[in-house]
Amino acid sequence: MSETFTKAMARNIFYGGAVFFFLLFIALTFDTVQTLPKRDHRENITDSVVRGKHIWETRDCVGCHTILGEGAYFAPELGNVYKRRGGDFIKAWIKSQPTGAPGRRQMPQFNLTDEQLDDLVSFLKWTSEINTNNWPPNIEG
Amino acid sequence: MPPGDLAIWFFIFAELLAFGIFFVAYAFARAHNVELFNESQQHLNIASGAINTLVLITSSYFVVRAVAAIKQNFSRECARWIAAAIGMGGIFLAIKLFELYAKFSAGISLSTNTFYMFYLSLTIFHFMHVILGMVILTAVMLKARSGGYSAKLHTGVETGASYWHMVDMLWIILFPLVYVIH
Amino acid sequence: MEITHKPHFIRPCTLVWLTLMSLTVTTYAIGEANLGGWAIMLTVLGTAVIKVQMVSSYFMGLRRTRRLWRGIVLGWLLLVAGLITIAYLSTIK
Amino acid sequence: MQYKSQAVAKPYFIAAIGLFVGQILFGLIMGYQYVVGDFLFPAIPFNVARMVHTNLLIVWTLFAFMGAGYYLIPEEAETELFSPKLAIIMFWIFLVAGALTIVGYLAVPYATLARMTGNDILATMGREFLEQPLPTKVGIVIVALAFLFNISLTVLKGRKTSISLVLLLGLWGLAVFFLFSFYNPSNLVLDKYFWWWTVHLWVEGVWELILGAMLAFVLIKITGVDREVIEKWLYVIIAMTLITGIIGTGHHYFWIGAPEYWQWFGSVFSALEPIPFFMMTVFAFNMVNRRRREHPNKAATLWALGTGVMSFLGAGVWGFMHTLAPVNFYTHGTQITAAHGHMAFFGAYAMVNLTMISYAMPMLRGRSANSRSAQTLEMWSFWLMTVSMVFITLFLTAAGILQIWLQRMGSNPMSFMDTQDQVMLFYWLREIAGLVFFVGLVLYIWSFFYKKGEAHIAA
Repeated sequence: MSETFTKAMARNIFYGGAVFFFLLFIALTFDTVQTLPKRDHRENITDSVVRGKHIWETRDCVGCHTILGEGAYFAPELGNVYKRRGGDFIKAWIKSQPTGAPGRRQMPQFNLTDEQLDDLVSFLKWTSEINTNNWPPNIEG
Repeated sequence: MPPGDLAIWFFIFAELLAFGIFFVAYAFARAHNVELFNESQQHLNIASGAINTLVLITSSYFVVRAVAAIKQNFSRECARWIAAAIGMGGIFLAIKLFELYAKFSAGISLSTNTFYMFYLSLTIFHFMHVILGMVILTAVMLKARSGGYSAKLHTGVETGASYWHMVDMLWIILFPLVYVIH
Repeated sequence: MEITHKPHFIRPCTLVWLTLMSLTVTTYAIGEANLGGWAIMLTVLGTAVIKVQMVSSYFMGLRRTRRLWRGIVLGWLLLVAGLITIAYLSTIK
Repeated sequence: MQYKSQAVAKPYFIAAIGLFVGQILFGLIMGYQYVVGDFLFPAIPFNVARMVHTNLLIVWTLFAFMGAGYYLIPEEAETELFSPKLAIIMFWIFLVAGALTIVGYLAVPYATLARMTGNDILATMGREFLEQPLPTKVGIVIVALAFLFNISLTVLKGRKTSISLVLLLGLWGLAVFFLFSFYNPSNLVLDKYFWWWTVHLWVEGVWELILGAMLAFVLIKITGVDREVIEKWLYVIIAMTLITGIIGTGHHYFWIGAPEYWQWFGSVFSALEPIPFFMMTVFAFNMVNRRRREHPNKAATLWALGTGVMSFLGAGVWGFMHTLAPVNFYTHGTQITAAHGHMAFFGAYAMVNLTMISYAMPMLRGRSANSRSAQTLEMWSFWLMTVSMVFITLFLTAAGILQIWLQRMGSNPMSFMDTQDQVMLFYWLREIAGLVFFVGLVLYIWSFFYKKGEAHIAA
């Protein structure tokens, strides 16, 4: 590199560039937060959905499953599971775990009450209605 | 060596690359949605885009005169030319703000459609570069005014000038691409 | 004593400035007339390419430097303009 | 070692390596659960093993970062550490808190742990990588602040070099962006949007400043190249990192409910993210080629060069592969992501930590380098770990491509579990590569205790 390219110049580019792009990021975030209500249908977030998310978190579901593609890749995507399987199947499935089939992946038994199961289903139903730009590519997730 | 500090050229090339990708992305996004782009383009204010082009080209010319002045060791004259260029930058920003204000009050946002996403992203991204360019020019002007440059030592002036010309160059492509060609 | 006569690049730059201004007016006229089609598209894009090349050669002063630097800017310009052209022409049946 | 107080780095490095072993052991458990699903069930379900695997990774990286800070800051600032005692106290607090957290994960069901630790007061748990109970999260903040306080004051009273400034900036950023882990809105979209402010702005933002500073420090020491040159490169690299990486966050916003324009911003800027990693590789090789001294620690040099290459491959190439929105539409949430995650994290962060430890540990033990035979052993461990990580990545990539093909393409897609059965072969191969990796890690540790052969190289 040339001698005219000084450390001070490189430092200025670093500070200038970081501030510039962070401001741009904040501006885009501001726009996103303004736009989100049209995409996430937050008017449908009932108390049941809120409780359902809490159950989702406290059972560490994301440690095996993905939701909207984020999480572990050990078990199926659940962002669209409501559309794939429907609420009754989901509840019956959770209640019947673990399958105990030898050598197969096992899901723990979480001993959820009927009310908790309903909450979890309403959370998954609300999640399946988020506008995700048509992801996943098909119903299998 | 190109005029100015080599570091600014790394920066300039990075900027050209980023804008270049955005321009090409615009063109291919349009190819997928020609009707929408052509229809939305009708609502842009071509006059304000054109005036802004004239403004930026003129300010670039002023910067050229500033470089010429410092090469003759005329610090004050150099500072005055840069001040004029910054003034033109201010006019650009004002016109752009009017244009953007009109769009925002019409309820247009990044999510209106793909065309407006590109229109707003490209013009605002460029707008921020104009501001950054003005900041750099202001620093150069202040130093020139206090006699910090001379005919022998004027890399700083050329550095600021190169960045400003790049901002101009990008607008020269942006204007026809987004406002005119359909 | 410093040499204080005017640098030789001012006159060509003034001419370039005037040329750029008139080319911009041309582009504006085409836009206001709402003209379209591939010939117009190529004309307007070609005008932009020439303008950018003028700014980089004369205003930035790259024509007085090594070929490498001019080459990078020109290469970028032709690549971007070329891809834009391909994208536009691909929509014309 | 030029300053007495640098010695506090030693327990940090030892703890880091210890936790690294734990991470790999749990990785092997998970890898085996991928092929024999009911392995260790219900004692250690997969989600618990994964939590331990990823959290140990974060914690050992933090230990190594702090150790690096305590080691290099006094040397850069040319003064003793502000408070070595505080550093030792914080070490024990962090170690105990970390160990208790892991025990908590393993001993009680996660829901019980959540109830016991006040998750009902402020719910922050159960989100990927941020599974830690509230007290642990608060503990991380306290330890991080005490650490920052300690090294910031050290820098303030001593020489202020660019390396220490960049390191401080990175570490302060680490602490600041961690605060977003306390924000957990009930709206999943907002939750995910700001969750990335911790996760992405860490690993593709401020952590890269730490990485750059650590690498620059080691390169100055082992090559003897002029500080001005190295620090200039450092600034250029981290400038490109933030210029591309901040807006590059957008590549996580394609499919989580955020507006469509993120597909454009995210694709364009993250497509440029490999540039700083490429520059880092060029930088490392360039500096080693221009070296002005022959440092006896050849192993540390190898690790430094390896960091450049592997971070470019893992973060740069494997990241670019699936970062464009039209490609990511199919690869999002598949084994492709896992492949990228493994090689990027190992190549960038695990390796820079090992570089630092490899350089600093002999110094901390009163010699400038280990004996030649010990170094040969260490270089074997380098190649075993690096090559097996390449294979892990390749097998996961193959599994990912097949998974996408069967599950997401075509008119008659397979279900998730049926697809998993089809890619089983690659999971077996990955587990074997993982075992080789573990052998490499054991050799690495052994190289510290290896006594046979000629004497260690004096300081």
